[in-house]
Amino acid sequence: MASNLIFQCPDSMTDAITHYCPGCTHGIIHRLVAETLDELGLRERTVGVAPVGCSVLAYNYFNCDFLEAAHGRAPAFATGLKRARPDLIVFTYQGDGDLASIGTAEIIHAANRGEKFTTIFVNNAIYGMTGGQMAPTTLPGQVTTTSPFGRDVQTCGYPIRVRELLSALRTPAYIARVAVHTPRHVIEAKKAVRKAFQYQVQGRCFSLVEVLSTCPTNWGMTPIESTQWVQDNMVPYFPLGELKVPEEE
Amino acid sequence: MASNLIFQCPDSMTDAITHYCPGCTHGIIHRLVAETLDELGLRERTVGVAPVGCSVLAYNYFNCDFLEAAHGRAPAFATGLKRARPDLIVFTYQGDGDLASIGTAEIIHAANRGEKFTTIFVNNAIYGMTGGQMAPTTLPGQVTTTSPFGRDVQTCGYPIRVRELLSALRTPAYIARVAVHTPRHVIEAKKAVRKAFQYQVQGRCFSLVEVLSTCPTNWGMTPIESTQWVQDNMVPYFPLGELKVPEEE
Amino acid sequence: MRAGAIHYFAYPITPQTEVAEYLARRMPEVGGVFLQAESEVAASNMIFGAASAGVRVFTTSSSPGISLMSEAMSYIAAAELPAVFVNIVRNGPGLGGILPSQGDYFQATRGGGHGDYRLLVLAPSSVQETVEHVMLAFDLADKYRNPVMVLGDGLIGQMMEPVDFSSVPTPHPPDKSSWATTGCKSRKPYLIKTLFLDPQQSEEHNRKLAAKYDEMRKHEVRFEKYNIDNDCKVVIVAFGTAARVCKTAVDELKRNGLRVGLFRPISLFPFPYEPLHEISETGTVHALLVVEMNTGQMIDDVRLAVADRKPIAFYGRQGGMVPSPEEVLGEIHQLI
Amino acid sequence: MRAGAIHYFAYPITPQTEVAEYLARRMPEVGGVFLQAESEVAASNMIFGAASAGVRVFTTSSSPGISLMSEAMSYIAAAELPAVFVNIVRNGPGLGGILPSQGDYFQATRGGGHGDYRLLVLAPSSVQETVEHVMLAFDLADKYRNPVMVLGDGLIGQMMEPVDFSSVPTPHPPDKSSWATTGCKSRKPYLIKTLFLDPQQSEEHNRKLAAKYDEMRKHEVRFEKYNIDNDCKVVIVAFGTAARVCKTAVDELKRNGLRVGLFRPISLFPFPYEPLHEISETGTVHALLVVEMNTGQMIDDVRLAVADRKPIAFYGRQGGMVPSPEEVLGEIHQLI
Amino acid sequence: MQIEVKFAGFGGQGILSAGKFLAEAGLHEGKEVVWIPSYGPEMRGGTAYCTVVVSDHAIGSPVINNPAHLIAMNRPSLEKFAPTVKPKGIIIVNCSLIPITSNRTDVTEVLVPCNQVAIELGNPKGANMVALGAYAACSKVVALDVLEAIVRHEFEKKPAFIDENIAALRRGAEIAVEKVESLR
Amino acid sequence: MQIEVKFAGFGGQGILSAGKFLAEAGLHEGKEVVWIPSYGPEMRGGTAYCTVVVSDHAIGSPVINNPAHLIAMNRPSLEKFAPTVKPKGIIIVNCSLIPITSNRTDVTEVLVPCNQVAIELGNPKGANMVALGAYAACSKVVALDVLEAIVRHEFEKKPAFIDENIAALRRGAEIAVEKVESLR
Amino acid sequence: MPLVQIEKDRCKGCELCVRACPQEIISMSREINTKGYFYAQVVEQPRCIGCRLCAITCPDVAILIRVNGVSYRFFAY
Amino acid sequence: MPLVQIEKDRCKGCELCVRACPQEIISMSREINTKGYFYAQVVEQPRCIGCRLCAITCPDVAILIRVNGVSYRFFAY
Ligand SMILES: Cc1ncc(C[n+]2csc(CCOP(=O)(O)OP(=O)(O)O)c2C)c(N)n1
Ligand SMILES: Cc1ncc(C[n+]2csc(CCOP(=O)(O)OP(=O)(O)O)c2C)c(N)n1
Ligand code: SF4
Ligand code: SF4
Ligand code: SF4
Ligand code: SF4
Ligand code: SF4
Ligand code: SF4
Ligand SMILES: [Mg+2]
Ligand SMILES: [Mg+2]
Repeated sequence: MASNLIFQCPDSMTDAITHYCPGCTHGIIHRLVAETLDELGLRERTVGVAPVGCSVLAYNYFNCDFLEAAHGRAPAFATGLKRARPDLIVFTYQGDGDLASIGTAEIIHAANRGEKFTTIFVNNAIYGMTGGQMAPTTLPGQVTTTSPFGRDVQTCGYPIRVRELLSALRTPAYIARVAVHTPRHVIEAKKAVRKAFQYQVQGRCFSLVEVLSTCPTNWGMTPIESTQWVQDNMVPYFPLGELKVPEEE
Repeated sequence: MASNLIFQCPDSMTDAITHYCPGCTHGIIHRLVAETLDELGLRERTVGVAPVGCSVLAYNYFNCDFLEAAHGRAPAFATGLKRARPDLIVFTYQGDGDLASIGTAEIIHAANRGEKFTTIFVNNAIYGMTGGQMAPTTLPGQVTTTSPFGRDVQTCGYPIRVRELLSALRTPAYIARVAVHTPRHVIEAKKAVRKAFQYQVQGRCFSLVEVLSTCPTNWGMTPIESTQWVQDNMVPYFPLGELKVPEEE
Repeated sequence: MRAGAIHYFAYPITPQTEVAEYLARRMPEVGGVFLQAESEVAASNMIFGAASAGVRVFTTSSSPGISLMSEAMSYIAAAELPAVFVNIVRNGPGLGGILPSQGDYFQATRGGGHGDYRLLVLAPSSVQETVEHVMLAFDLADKYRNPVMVLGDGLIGQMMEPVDFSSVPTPHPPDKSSWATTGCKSRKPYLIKTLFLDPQQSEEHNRKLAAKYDEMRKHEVRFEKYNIDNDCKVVIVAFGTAARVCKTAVDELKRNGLRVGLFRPISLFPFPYEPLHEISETGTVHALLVVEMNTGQMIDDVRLAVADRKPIAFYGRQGGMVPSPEEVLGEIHQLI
Repeated sequence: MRAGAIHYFAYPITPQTEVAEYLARRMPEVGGVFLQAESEVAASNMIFGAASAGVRVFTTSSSPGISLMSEAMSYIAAAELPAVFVNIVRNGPGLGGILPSQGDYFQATRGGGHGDYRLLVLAPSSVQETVEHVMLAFDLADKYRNPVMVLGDGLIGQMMEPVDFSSVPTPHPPDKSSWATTGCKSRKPYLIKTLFLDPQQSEEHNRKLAAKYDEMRKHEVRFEKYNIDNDCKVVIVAFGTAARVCKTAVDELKRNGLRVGLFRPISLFPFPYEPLHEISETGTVHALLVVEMNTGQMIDDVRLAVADRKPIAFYGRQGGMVPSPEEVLGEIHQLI
Repeated sequence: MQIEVKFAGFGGQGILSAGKFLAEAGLHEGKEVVWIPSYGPEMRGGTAYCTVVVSDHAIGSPVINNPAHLIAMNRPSLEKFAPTVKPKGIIIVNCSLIPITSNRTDVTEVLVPCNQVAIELGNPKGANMVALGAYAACSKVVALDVLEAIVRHEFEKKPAFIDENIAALRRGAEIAVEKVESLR
Repeated sequence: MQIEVKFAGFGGQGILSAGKFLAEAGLHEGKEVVWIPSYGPEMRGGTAYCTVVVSDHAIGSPVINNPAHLIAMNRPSLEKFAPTVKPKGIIIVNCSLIPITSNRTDVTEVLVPCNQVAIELGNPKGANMVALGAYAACSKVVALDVLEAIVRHEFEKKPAFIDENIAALRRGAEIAVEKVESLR
Repeated sequence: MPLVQIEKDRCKGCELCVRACPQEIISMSREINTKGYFYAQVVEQPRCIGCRLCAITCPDVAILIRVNGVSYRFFAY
Repeated sequence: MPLVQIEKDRCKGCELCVRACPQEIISMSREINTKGYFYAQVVEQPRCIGCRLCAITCPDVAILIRVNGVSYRFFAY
């Protein structure tokens, strides 16, 4: 009897070894997107938009057309691209510094215009690439290089919940938050990513999946500790689940 | 018996005749702010920040220190100013193009950091100064020079409700929406403006009052028709009232 | 044809609105997209995204808005994508005003964004030429895969002048299938990026860009000589609106029997150094007069062309003031 | 003293982080505010707001971030406010990389924002000098009420070198009560603005700014002559890191008995045209060599200084490559 | 022949559109034409003006310091621009809002109560058209019926405005003719 | 005297901090010192290196194409930089991860199994310290006890790290001394 | 008795005060002011109740109100 | 019987798979790979139930799983 592969690298991924740190869940999130492109047969008509952040090199790992945007501007890029070629499947992959700080205006307006692309929003509560500065999503009390005594909500405010913020817009959209720190969460996350792309394929709406991710390096933890930290600290502040589905309209 | 003034120009206003079009309610909103500064005795320690928009010349009408910000950046200005001199009373006065379009990131982050200044947000559903282009707050179907067939929610999305969007942030704030199209509404508006400044005086929180305003010129209506349009079209989409008060926390 | 369609993303700013609306209305083959962006930053990055798909793109703005686009311009040049920027310059710096100015000459020809890149810059001096330059800009942008800027000013921007469309070249968008990111069906994935972590590769990329700019210097120099012949005593150098004003002055001088010519750079980058140099070497020329609507920017390029073999005088107006022919005459009389 | 406190607003970007942290840690009188902004656009406008209150302000960034600040820079210059910008230049254009470069010379000296304004630009070539320049920048910014840029590069930015703080000048913030917007108690309201709708006023304002830049040209020219004497055969012109490399080359040449000097512009605006011109006039000098970490930007200024009386050679590395002393030696040998 | 005319008044008086109509009419008559607003709609209030140049040959400098003709719709405009008008020029003064005259003796100065006339015609916004009609009649730069055609074309989509604006043009022209004759 | 040393390996191996310790030690000994990372933390993975220059006099060009010494922590680094080392230089090879040698006969090449040693010491992240200790012992650019003092200072706030890192330094030094002697 | 003064040359003729007045005693003049606007006028001053609604609604601070007797400069409306 | 293959040189030693495996049959080697990481190994292959949790959680696609018999390449997890 032949031996069958039941798990392997998706076609939509190259076999390059990523530059991500050991245990960094950027890698899992990449795979979920790639599997979805495979499963929905979208690879050949997909264009990905990379952010500036640790995932700036995402294009080395995805086996489809890719663009590299300016820091925070991926949603504007994707808007231009998708408006020019509505037949393409377009997604942006953005970190929390990229999307929730410098790129705030771009994501809000893309979501509000109902641009028909998909955003994978990787929230690791820190600026990974630049060495661990405070992000808009850094938790209260969390130590970073620019909040050495822990984020002080009196001077820096509370972390921004992107899912909730975007859901406050009236334009129909699919907006969900998931996590990938345990296999069970990965399985849930996959469903959300799939749904997000399906809405795009149907030309329905803007879709965004916020994924709680780890940054063992800048959190100063082991990968295992990091996943625990997601569970203990991030999930309570950033509740998981869908907050907005276009069917509501 | 001496004759007493019961209504006159507030001390915090100069007696220059404004450049605003006849019936434009920017003038009323100016007066409400100036009266508040008078009443709370703040004039001499207040610095206003003017936007770029029809109210760019606000500084000609206020009798206090004033800055003129770059388009959309008044909240960043105010942040710098207030952080440097927390003893000052700082307010920004911004239009909907300024605040809700180009300046989206700045207002969201200022609100989220809980900057202790006050924003008067004048929502007239259009870009007044540049001649009537579509604003993020332009109503569905509303005709503007860049939406000649009426705002199409399929391609431009629904109008942004700034009050609701900012209220989705977790950081305590005072956020209210008022209107000035009838005397009764002006009276309510005044209360909200006063409260907003009071919170600042107490060093409590960020405060923002969204004021529904008219633009007879670019709406192509008489002033009276404009006030009716506010009532019939804006108020239903932009409900009035406080949405967030710091006491909740 | 999709590739012929023109996609336009912009944010309102006076005085570009008129031009934008005019161009959008008149450009014959518009079958593309118009979208009002939330800011100039977004508009310029939408341009970037759409250009990646191989469609023709342009945006229009005015000085402060152009400053906000400078990051994206640098990126677009680095990514070697064709895109057209129209800057209807207004008086600055800062918010300034909405009056005509030439204060963005340096920004257009040398600065703006970070890094070693250049925009190809065209400076029309009439409404007719503006329309022609925009069409030409699309072709040049495609040819060099580099952003092209049309540098007008508020006066040209708001002037109403008849336009003859028969002389506007028809566009020839080239085939972009060798790089446009439109899905990797039956080919390898394409990648459009500007990150070069390896210094060797980065240096190579810089040199490739530099070589392209050299090509432009060879092939895209454009200028106009007006009333320049072998016995000119003074040569005026001016571009755009200032040149138009100077033409009237030159006509007037001619009527009075004075031999003064006008040299009008049309491409500001590449600047017509050689032709201007040659003219300045003419024996009869004993001085040049640079006229600009700023405090002296193009004069650097004139000096680079002429070295200091001939004296170079400057006349400038600022703040939205346009020099009048009479003022130019006055300056000339001082030189003769 | 409040006015002595330094307020710092910035957005993270490599390779400025080190400098920022270093300066913030070491600057003795820091009693001010540090706030991480949501973007460079915001950071530069926070600077603007805080500067209006009369406090000393600075921000640090690197190339792409500086592009995003260019609108604000133009505004700050127009509003005549003192502010310090540190640009730790990285290789570009676009995202480029994080390696040292001098690709932003044009942007710093002539472009960036829109309109007729200039930054005063200082280019240190060691960590020590960087610290000194930043302190000097605060004083110059206050003196001229104009933004001052310290233009470093990733190499200086990331280099660890001992610093002698005793030679760092103590700051002398002037009294700003005649314009700082701190509430109008017992005086007329102050207004800080950049809008000038009236062309006369706008022109006046432009001329006022231009006069200030002329003042800088008179008083703020800074440069270093290294091994330049009356019998130099070749003069190298280089700034920042490139100059440091060239010094090693000059030392080496000296050991070999070759008479080569180095001219290092320290103020890039105002550029030391006069002193360089004089040196180039020295009889023994038969060529100049410009060394830059870009494809040739400062060379324009060198040519403006020298005209074409002496041949000017260029050696450039790009993309984060730093020329080595050996390469410079090679170039010199070709010239001698 | 080249004629330059400056329309000046305050924002909201329809200065720019009156100038535009004149320019369109010139174009329609086969002339070279340039229309330059002093500034766009970015600012309201304050003084607004536009310059229209109508010429038989290509137009050089669009910068006109000394126009041949001036239409002054409010007092500051008259004070500012009257001294710049070329000798033998024409000045139309909206005497509804301007209690003074230019004091120039080397020009033809025609006083037209534009606002009053417009109010009388039941079209208070039509003062600019009254002025334009008066100007066309005095200067003969373009024919009145060409102007009328332009008005018809411009208001194609708002036919209600056509008649009242044409009435304003005509009334303005009539008054001007009377006044000019009385000046003789 | 001026000594240039290049530390090279991949991101995460502690290359930059090992170099920093060396530079700090040089400073502490009153020398002129320059430490230049190849790039900052913006990118992880890939090859990372830093250059440290320690000198008795002011340091000119910080650009060192031909270092006197090299510490190669992984194979690509050795392949890339070994040919650039000056004759009579020193190359420390982390033979835990590098199965080859430089093939150069004009330099002193010392093979140190840094990772193994670190693992044996129960401090798998300490491979960089092993290498640093080995290097200091071979080159004598700085004294071992000065390095130890720097380590103490740097980990002031994390005292748990002090002992294990000093142990790694010492063990590296011991091995190097043995190896160098065996080379004689 | 309250006295309402409308400053003729500040008025831009928007008519908001006309609509606001509960006593319907404000109307627009048939004359224009120096800016060319028909301006607002109080036509039946004696019927004025001093409610200030006209002033509250005027965008151009063109209306001034006086009374004889006690009054408060800072009123909470 | 499911066969789990861990590619030694792709593994970065994060140990997430070790924690994920319900059968507790993955552990870290005492050797390092060419990148210097202790890599993961399946130590009791026969007890593997083919649940794929290890692979699902591996950030580096270092794990490949085979079974004998019918299987689906696209599985909805
Ligand atoms: C205009 C600009 N500003 C700043 C940077 C520097 N920068 C690069 S990535 C980054 C933030 C990365 O954080 P995040 O988006 O959260 O991604 P992560 O690395 O955490 O995945 C910053 C600030 C830049 N490249 N460009
Ligand atoms: C960077 C920049 N972009 C665009 C403009 C042009 N501009 C001036 S005001 C304005 C919008 C005004 O609309 P809004 O903020 O709604 O104010 P309103 O005039 O309606 O009160 C725009 C786009 C500018 N001055 N600067
Ligand atoms: S720095 Fe953080 S986010 Fe970036 S690759 Fe490493 S662990 Fe992942
Ligand atoms: S254009 Fe609109 S917003 Fe601006 S002053 Fe006129 S009516 Fe008011
Ligand atoms: S105070 Fe009241 S009653 Fe008197 S005029 Fe004004 S609105 Fe009318
Ligand atoms: S509300 Fe004011 S501006 Fe309007 S008509 Fe009345 S008095 Fe005049
Ligand atoms: S498939 Fe399941 S049982 Fe088998 S090794 Fe992986 S996690 Fe363990
Ligand atoms: S999860 Fe993957 S990378 Fe991590 S230890 Fe297991 S096999 Fe290695
Ligand atoms: Mg992050
Ligand atoms: Mg508005």
